[in-house]
Amino acid sequence: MSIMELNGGSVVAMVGKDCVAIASDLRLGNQALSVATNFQKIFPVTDRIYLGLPGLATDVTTLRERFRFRVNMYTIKEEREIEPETFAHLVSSTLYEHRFGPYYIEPVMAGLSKTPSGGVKPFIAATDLIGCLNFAKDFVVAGTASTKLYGVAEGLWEPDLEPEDLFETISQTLLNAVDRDAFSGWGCIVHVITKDKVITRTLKGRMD
Amino acid sequence: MNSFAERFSTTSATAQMRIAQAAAADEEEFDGAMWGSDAGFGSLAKGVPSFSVPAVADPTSFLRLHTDDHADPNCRIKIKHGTTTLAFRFQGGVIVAVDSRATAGSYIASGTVKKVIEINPYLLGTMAGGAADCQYWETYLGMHCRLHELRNRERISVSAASKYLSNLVYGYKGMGLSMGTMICGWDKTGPAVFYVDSDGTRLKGDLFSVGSGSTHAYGVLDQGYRWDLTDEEAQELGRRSIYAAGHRDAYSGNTCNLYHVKEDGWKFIGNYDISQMHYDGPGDVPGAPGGGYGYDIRVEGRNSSNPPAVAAAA
Amino acid sequence: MHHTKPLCPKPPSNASTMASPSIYTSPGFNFTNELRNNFMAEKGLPLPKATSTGTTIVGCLFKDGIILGADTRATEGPIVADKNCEKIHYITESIRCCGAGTAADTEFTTALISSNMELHALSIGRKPRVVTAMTMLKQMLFRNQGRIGAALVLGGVDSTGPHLFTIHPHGSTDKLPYVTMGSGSLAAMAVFESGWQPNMERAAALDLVKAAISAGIFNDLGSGSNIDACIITESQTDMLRNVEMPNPRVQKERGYTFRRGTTAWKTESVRDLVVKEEITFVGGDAMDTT
Amino acid sequence: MPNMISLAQPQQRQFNPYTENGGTILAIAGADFSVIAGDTRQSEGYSIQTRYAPKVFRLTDKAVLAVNGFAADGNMFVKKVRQRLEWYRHAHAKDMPLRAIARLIQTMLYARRFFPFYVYNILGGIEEDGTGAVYSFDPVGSYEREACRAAGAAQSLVQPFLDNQIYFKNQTPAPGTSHPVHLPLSTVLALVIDSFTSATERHIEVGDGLEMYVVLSKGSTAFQSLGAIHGIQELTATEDGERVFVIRRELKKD
Amino acid sequence: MDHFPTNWGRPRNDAYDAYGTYPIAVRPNNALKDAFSAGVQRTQAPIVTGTSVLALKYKDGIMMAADNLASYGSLARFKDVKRLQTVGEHTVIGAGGDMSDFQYIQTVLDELMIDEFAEQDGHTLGPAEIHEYLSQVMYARRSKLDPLWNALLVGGYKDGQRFLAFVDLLGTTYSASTLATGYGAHIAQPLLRTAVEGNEDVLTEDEALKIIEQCMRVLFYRDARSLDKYQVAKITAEGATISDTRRLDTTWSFAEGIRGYGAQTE
Repeated sequence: MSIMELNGGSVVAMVGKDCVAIASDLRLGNQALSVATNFQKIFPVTDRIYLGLPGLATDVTTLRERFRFRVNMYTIKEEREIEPETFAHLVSSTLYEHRFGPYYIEPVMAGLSKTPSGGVKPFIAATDLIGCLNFAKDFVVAGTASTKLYGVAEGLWEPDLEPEDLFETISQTLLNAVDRDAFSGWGCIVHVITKDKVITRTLKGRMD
Repeated sequence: MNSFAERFSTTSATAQMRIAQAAAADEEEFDGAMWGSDAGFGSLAKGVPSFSVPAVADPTSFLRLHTDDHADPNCRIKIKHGTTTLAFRFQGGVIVAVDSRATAGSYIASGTVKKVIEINPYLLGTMAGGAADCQYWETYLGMHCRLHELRNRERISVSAASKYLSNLVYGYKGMGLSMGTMICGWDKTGPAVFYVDSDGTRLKGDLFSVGSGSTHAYGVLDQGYRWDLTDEEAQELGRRSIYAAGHRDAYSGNTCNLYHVKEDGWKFIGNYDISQMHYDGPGDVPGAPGGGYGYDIRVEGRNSSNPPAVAAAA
Repeated sequence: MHHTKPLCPKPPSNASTMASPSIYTSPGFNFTNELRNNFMAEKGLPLPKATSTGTTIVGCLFKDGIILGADTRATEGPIVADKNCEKIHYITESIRCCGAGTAADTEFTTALISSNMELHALSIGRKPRVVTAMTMLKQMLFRNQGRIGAALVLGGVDSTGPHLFTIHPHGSTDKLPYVTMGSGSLAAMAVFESGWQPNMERAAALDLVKAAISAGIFNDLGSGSNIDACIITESQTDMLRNVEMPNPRVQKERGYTFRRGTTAWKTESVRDLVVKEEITFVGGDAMDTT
Repeated sequence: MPNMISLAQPQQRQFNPYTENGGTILAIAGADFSVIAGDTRQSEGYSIQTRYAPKVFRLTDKAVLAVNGFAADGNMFVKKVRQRLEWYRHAHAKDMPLRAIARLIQTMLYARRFFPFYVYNILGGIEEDGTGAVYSFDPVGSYEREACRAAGAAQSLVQPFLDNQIYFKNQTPAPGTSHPVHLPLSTVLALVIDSFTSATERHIEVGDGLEMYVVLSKGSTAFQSLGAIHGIQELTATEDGERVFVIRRELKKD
Repeated sequence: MDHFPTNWGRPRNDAYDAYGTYPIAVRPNNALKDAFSAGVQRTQAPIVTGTSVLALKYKDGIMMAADNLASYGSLARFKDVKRLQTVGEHTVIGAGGDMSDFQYIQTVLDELMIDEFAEQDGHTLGPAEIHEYLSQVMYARRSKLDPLWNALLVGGYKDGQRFLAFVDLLGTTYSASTLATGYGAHIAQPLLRTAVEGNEDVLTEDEALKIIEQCMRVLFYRDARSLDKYQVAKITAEGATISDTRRLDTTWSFAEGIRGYGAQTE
């Protein structure tokens, strides 16, 4: 068992048509023992950026606070809301700072960035635990179920899904992936971010 | 001794033995048993089947090096693992309940494993540990139980069957077999449960649970167990215990298989989805309380974040 | 065994950084987690793998300058983490650097050197030289004793002409007319060894680079997807992103859109991001705004 | 300083009799047919050894075996199974039934419990009652009958996708309807192809070519849908009624 | 019993001698040795080794090549070793890896061919049969954990069929239109595949020879255990022939322009 499997947990993010979705499971484990089934791993950064932090639970809490602090400082200094691209680099450099004593977290982020014409552009990204950014055009995954998520997402994802269709695709991807992973599952939560609202749903997932 | 001369001479005693061994090894490949219907089990007359062992000084460390281990994920040969099983004796017979998950590392290799092995109409064996070890040896045990019947014109006792299994696997102690099984049945002495494992332990008892989820199962089992349980209560207790293990233990889950052994042999009671038991309960079965087993389901409207009106007012 | 900490530009701050009043903590690496991580490693919990680029990266000289090439696959063990990543990094306008090895290391090392080169250029007031970038890179990597896992191909054109270097993780360098790095380096080098000539034409050299990268893509499992190339001459730099895409995903046999309502969910909450303003008048008549 | 842990490591490090040759296999059972598929890349480390090395083998007209793991063990194992089936044919004047082949494979694998074949087996075919069946094995012989199973390098990528598309796991059926128990052959073949193209995208050891064996029971109606498939080849050898076909497709080669 | 599932299915930690407390004499690999034991020591590591062997299919048959070097570690020890060998009339085998094991294999094959000849039944072993035989021998030896430390290519032409296949010390076998062992698998195989794949039925002997020569040259440039002396075997309908030793012409002129490894210019 590696450190990433100590507490379990998985996150996936997907791009849709003018929307993005990010979803995670809800398990907090201590190796094989499931301790909690309502452990949040996805946190809002701004109205239109959500950040998922799968990995070691103690670092989930630490990094969540650390990013909140850094984003707040950015907002105060710059007097504007942080854009997803900028935030991705903030995450990346925060993790790389700890290159030789890393946080055991592989962040996944999803957001909508503003275009000059006033529209929105979907944005997703993921990094490894030392901050190597991966800007994908389709989906990004992380956590103990990552290989399973890659397989299902590669099969199910299609371009230009409407918010409601994207919800179905990301939910089915996550539910079926975590059902094949011993350390993820016990319920799931999905956030679909659109131009004017964020829809959050908890899924009826397997409880074993 | 001069090993060089040894190796190339054909008259020394050891060389004679080597030739005999080689002939025996060849025979293993081509003997009549391979043709017949007893497949790879060999001829029962010849005793236990033979196994190839790697030609190294220490075969045990060889196997250790190449089969999987949580501490060394580089070992490539992943053997499927079974997990929570339980069996208990009560006035109405024996209840046997198991989950159905097999894991290889963190990957759930299967959710439909049959962990109750039907040895014959009166004997059940459970499966925890290496799935192949349990399947193979309990099938082999079944053949011997049948032979016992033919020789003695009566069914083998649970005690004798379990002892036979225990003696079989004890011969391989320390070589890497892993099997934690309950042999359950009904014989002249009434309902009987024996725990047998690959270390050679054999225990008679009322109540056993084996596997990584056994601690969770024991928790439920202990507080609900009485000798005078009704059949319905006993079946419900088995289901409920497996649910508890499936819910909390990452290596257990998917479905629960429930068997009931009575005087006229065992009966398969049902297969219950553990997640469905969490949300809705086992369905319309005798003994079920109705409603889901899940903590969050049972306390809906009565938990701290959403307390009942009376508590809130107080 | 306890290994010595790598030297960094400035020792890590001793204060617990959470309490630091500035978001700009001291430069260099932060070692606050090291004690804890070593403890966990001793407990038998191995360190997870970082994304690495199996990679084929190449560079060669031609008549007018340098061509660099790279594949675009990033892997995590046997899994493809990124199908179209960029491995040719910007150093200055006429110096570029391909990276193989630990992906984050190549990314941040080249970014740091790029920034230092910019500052250097401003302070000396002319176009910086390729050897300067090479020296900065090798010194940084040597200082870290191979712990920064970056294997680089550095190429560019400056006032002294075109230059092509390889830089290994421990800081050793090489200067050659054609070079390859990464897990596909043998495949790519075979192509160079059989096809490269001095003073090649631009088109022929580009074809050779493409052939070298293709050899990596189709023969080395660590390399794959598309071909990136970068042509640097005295006067101009052309970054040819995805100059060839020999591995498009085929059309799927079926569609996989689900019927809405397929997934069972328990609770829903909707956060409205449109700020609705409703004016409620309190206290007497509305203000006369005319 | 010598590391204490290294002293406790097992001996016999000089020669490792195993290697891993990549690739993925999968099998799906239908009502009266069975599909067994595998990619054809054989690799070691980061090198492609060959772009065409079959992993799926026809045993009889009603049984097809897919092997994955260490190629030398796999080929040897198939050879031994075929030998045993040949002997059975001589002794009983008929092909061994699928269920019996499955048990035979178990005992053959378990005979090497202490020096395992590093092979993941999937057996697909038609049972004596005419239904499609899939049996999956671990390297030391534990087995079960299933409706679909993926094994090999990309098993964790493919299996959850099949759970969703074959078993309809986590899908609520539209009100008033229910999910089909068995999928038609054309759908199954499409899912197999999509599984392998997806696995090729994300797993470096999967690719080059795809071989899909189709076993049809006596008088199976699924035969009609096979006619339109290009490059299909029939391998049936007996007149028993079961039929075996192979379909080949290209996969990405990077 | 250990109830933690990931510990199942393998010898238990406590059954294994974790602290090396075995009596020294019975510890694995510490068995009694006498004066002769070194003489019969099994090859557990290769000693005198040959490097790559290359082979490809072309219009008329199979072409195979290997250089003449046998190295002793990093020492270029024997410079006139023949690593290609005809077996019967239709087959050539080429070997990389341990040369003593290869010589043993040659002996075994000679015996096999004599036995087959003695049968006088009109049958001769073709390349496919020889490859099958070799793969069984190699697999059997690996199963005894006493491998023949070689990677072998078997090429042949019989009954109008070209045959080309590989077998190594583990018994792993495969077949393709181009094959290479050792470093050749990494360096020459990409060039061979580009040149040959899809052209197997078009390539003439001259073209095939050019490809082989080019690959041998690149290998000599980049494989430190290789030599510029090599032999080429050709197996066609006319039978198998192995050429005399040839010499590669190589150029190193590009090196004249190189100065140092960094900032040096003179």
